[in-house]
Amino acid sequence: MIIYVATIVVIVIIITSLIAVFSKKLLSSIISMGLVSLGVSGLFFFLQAPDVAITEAAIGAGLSTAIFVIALKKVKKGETKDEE
Amino acid sequence: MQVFLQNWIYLIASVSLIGVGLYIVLTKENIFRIIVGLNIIESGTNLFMIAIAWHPKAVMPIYTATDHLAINGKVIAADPLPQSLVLTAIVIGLGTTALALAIGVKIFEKYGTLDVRKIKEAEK
Amino acid sequence: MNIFNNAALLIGIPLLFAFSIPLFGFISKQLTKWVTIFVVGFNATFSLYILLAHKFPSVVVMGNWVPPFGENLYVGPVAVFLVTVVSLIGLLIAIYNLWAIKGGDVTRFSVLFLMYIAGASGIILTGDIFNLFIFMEITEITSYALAAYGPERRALGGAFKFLVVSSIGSTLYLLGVMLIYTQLGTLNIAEIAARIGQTTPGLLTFAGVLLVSGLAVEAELFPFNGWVPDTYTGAVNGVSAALSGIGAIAGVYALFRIVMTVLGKDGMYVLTYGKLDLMAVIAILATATVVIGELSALTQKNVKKMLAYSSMAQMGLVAAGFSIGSTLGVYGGIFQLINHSIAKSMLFLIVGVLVAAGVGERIENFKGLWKRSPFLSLAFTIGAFSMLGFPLFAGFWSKFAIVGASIQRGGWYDFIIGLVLFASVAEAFYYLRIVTYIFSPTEMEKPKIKVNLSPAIPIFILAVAIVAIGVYPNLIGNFSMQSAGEFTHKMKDYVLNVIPTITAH
Amino acid sequence: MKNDTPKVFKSIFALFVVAIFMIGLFYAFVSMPKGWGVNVNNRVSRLYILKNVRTATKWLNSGKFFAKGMKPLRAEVPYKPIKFKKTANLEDGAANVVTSIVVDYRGFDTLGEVTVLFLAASGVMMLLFGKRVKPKRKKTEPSLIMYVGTRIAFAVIFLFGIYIFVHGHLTPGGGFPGGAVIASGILGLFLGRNGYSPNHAGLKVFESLSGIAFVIIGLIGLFSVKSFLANFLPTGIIGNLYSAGFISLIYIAIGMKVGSELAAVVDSMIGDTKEEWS
Repeated sequence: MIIYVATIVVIVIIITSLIAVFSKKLLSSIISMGLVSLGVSGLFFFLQAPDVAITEAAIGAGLSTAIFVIALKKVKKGETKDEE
Repeated sequence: MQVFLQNWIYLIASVSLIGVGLYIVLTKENIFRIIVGLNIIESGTNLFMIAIAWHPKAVMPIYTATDHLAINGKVIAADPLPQSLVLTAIVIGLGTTALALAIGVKIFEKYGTLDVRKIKEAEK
Repeated sequence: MNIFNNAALLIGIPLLFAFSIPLFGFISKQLTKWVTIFVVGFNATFSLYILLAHKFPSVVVMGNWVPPFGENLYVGPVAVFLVTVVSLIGLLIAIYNLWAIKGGDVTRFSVLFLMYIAGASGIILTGDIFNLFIFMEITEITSYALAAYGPERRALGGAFKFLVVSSIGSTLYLLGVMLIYTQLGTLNIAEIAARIGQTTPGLLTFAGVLLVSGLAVEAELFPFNGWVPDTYTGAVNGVSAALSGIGAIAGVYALFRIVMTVLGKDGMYVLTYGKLDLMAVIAILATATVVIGELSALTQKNVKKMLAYSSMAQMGLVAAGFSIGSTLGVYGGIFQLINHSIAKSMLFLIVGVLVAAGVGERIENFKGLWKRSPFLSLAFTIGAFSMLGFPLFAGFWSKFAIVGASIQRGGWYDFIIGLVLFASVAEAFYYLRIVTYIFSPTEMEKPKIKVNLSPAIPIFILAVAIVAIGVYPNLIGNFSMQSAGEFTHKMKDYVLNVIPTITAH
Repeated sequence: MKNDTPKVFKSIFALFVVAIFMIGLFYAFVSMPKGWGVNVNNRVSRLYILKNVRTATKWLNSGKFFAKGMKPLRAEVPYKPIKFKKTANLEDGAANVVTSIVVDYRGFDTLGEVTVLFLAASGVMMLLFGKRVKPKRKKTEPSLIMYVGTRIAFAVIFLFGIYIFVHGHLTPGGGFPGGAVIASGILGLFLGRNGYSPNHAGLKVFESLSGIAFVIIGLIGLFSVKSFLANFLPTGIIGNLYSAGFISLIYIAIGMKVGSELAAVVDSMIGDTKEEWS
């Protein structure tokens, strides 16, 4: 039953998004954002939207996260002490 | 159970993602974290738009897979219009993210911090 | 349905040149600014031609799919009039930028500035509710980038704030659009406007709240306008002028196109469908905007920040005028909107010239300006008088019209008279303070300010326009009256012009 | 927000806002069609799936399309069976209905979308504009395997990206994911060698020309079919590579544009610049 698989994916996505809220390190927050995008793109596939799934995987999960990490490398110093 | 899940699970997922993203934007002080929040909001919105286009018997709206997107004059495919709108929304989201990151990098170059409170103090 | 497909050039030509400006940039950076002037000039001429040759109301069909099946532009009285105003103000600011913008990536600045104007025109012209979202994104993305331009670091903070607020706003707008789509199954504004009564009231109420909160960001209404002071103050002055002169028009237009045409009922006074009358909500938000904006402007010592708060308050007045819901009220609102754009963009340009001449932005710096530059002092005074609604200046007539409309409506809408009076008194206080500073004598002799031709032309034209409208208000008033009807009589003036057969069964 | 607002209050306030928002959305969801209630036949998409907008237009012009009370008769637009690789000369030849909406029925949106991405890329380049400087940090040099591997991978990825957008009207995908795939190939090149820099002028020219091509395709429609962004080519047999009229042309332009644009964004993000104001 595909709906039960989708339910599991939804639970994983929500947990991952909560990691993005509570994680201390900025990098893990960004990675979990990418994972949320990836999970959502999986859900798009279950929802019979393959075009959107491909686009979300390539742009939302892939390139967006990559640009994020590149930008994070430029501001390496800003990462550590800002969150207390 | 199955009917309940089919009706609600995607809507619950999308609304929770939007809520989590909104919470991040409202509470966090780090500029990059705010951008993460915006991205999560966007994923939630996209999921919502696709979810309202789907019904449990839907097939992909592509003629390559099957000739029968309509049976007896009734369309059974998933609604392709919201899907095409989501394509647009994803690309717009990438543009906003890139621009926001560029502004964030620039802020770090000029203020030496990514903390919104410290930036406000530096302005006074 | 009149079809006038060539009006698609109003969007097509700016896009074509925006894509090719990087190529012009290889030749010379100065050339790219001239390309912007040329293209915006083309838009201004073409829309003026449509206005004067009376080619409207007509529909532009995109991709040969007639509405409500495809996308369309609607060239109605409002659209033509506002596009003309937007392109003319844009043209003047582009002429100013010729002198003001130097350093940094001028080529990309030209691209963004051109598309800011084209995006605002697109918001005004479009007849599709999702297409409106796209053009909103175009104007918003360009305005973040433009607001972040400049050597000063405070620009970045304002731009980022604007980005966060309006990204959330556009997400809310998108959710509202999709909620309406689930009910009616279409995205065409005309069809939605005709069939909005067929939706579930509860869902429609929430969708309306989402749409209003999304659009209120650009229209600068109260809980969503926290970005205004920072962004306006931080941006370079040409961009601040564009934000207040062009972005404000597009934002207010989008808000009331959705609230009055899409969600509104046809009638003597426009009310909205659903369990909540959004026009009354907007009246309350507008009141809060005016009060907060004026009170904050009173305390400012920085002229630019003061102009930003005043801009917020003026947008509140415009929204109050619209929210009366009668033709006369919308007329007052549109008239006030045009006057505000002209005067406020001129004031920002003057501040730009003064800052470049080393005068500074603080209010004390304006002391004895009369001796240093009579031209700028006079122009600033004209703008200030128009803002506070002094008789025989443009702003007077529009405030007068709003008061007249609220008297005509009666009921609890009478408080708008008090609101306009309060705004005028507060504005008189802080604008006249600057004017007295300008004309007060100083002991120290300071050098004269030399104004280049390129900034002088737009300031001069805008000042003349204010005086001309003040002396002969029908110059703008006739067009405003013509456009006001389109907002209040949505079936006759909007829906049936786009889909003529919708009521023929 | 004041600096000294305690964090707890801020969180509570945020939770409050989020809760109101979520309750409102759920309230709206209760009266919304979902799951089995979603009926595509009442939506405008039905016409796009059946590729039968022309009939609906005829009905509209004769006043038959809207019934009493302004209810549209979308569900009654007749269904003509479409056979993959057999049916010819449909009003829109793309086998992928999403593509036909994105490029043909709602092509103006896509033009706007391309513009948004172009403007965002322009904004990034304008903000990070300046003189290129050597990075202060010492970077670790990637190994030879990485260097050679990314170059070989680039060729494959590039080809895959081109496949995605050339087949956009037949299979899932299209200009935007294709361009993104190409850009990620270029990103691999950046990772493979320190100080790799693409040809900036080339990227700019490429980007501009593909954008101009899109608008010019639209203008050809305006002058030949009298409507901006109208299809002016024959649509062929559904499912063939050479079908669907101008859709593949537009998708090629979009793919090129998105690829070069995103590569330029990545390039200006990676490089360290020092701005100068004259």
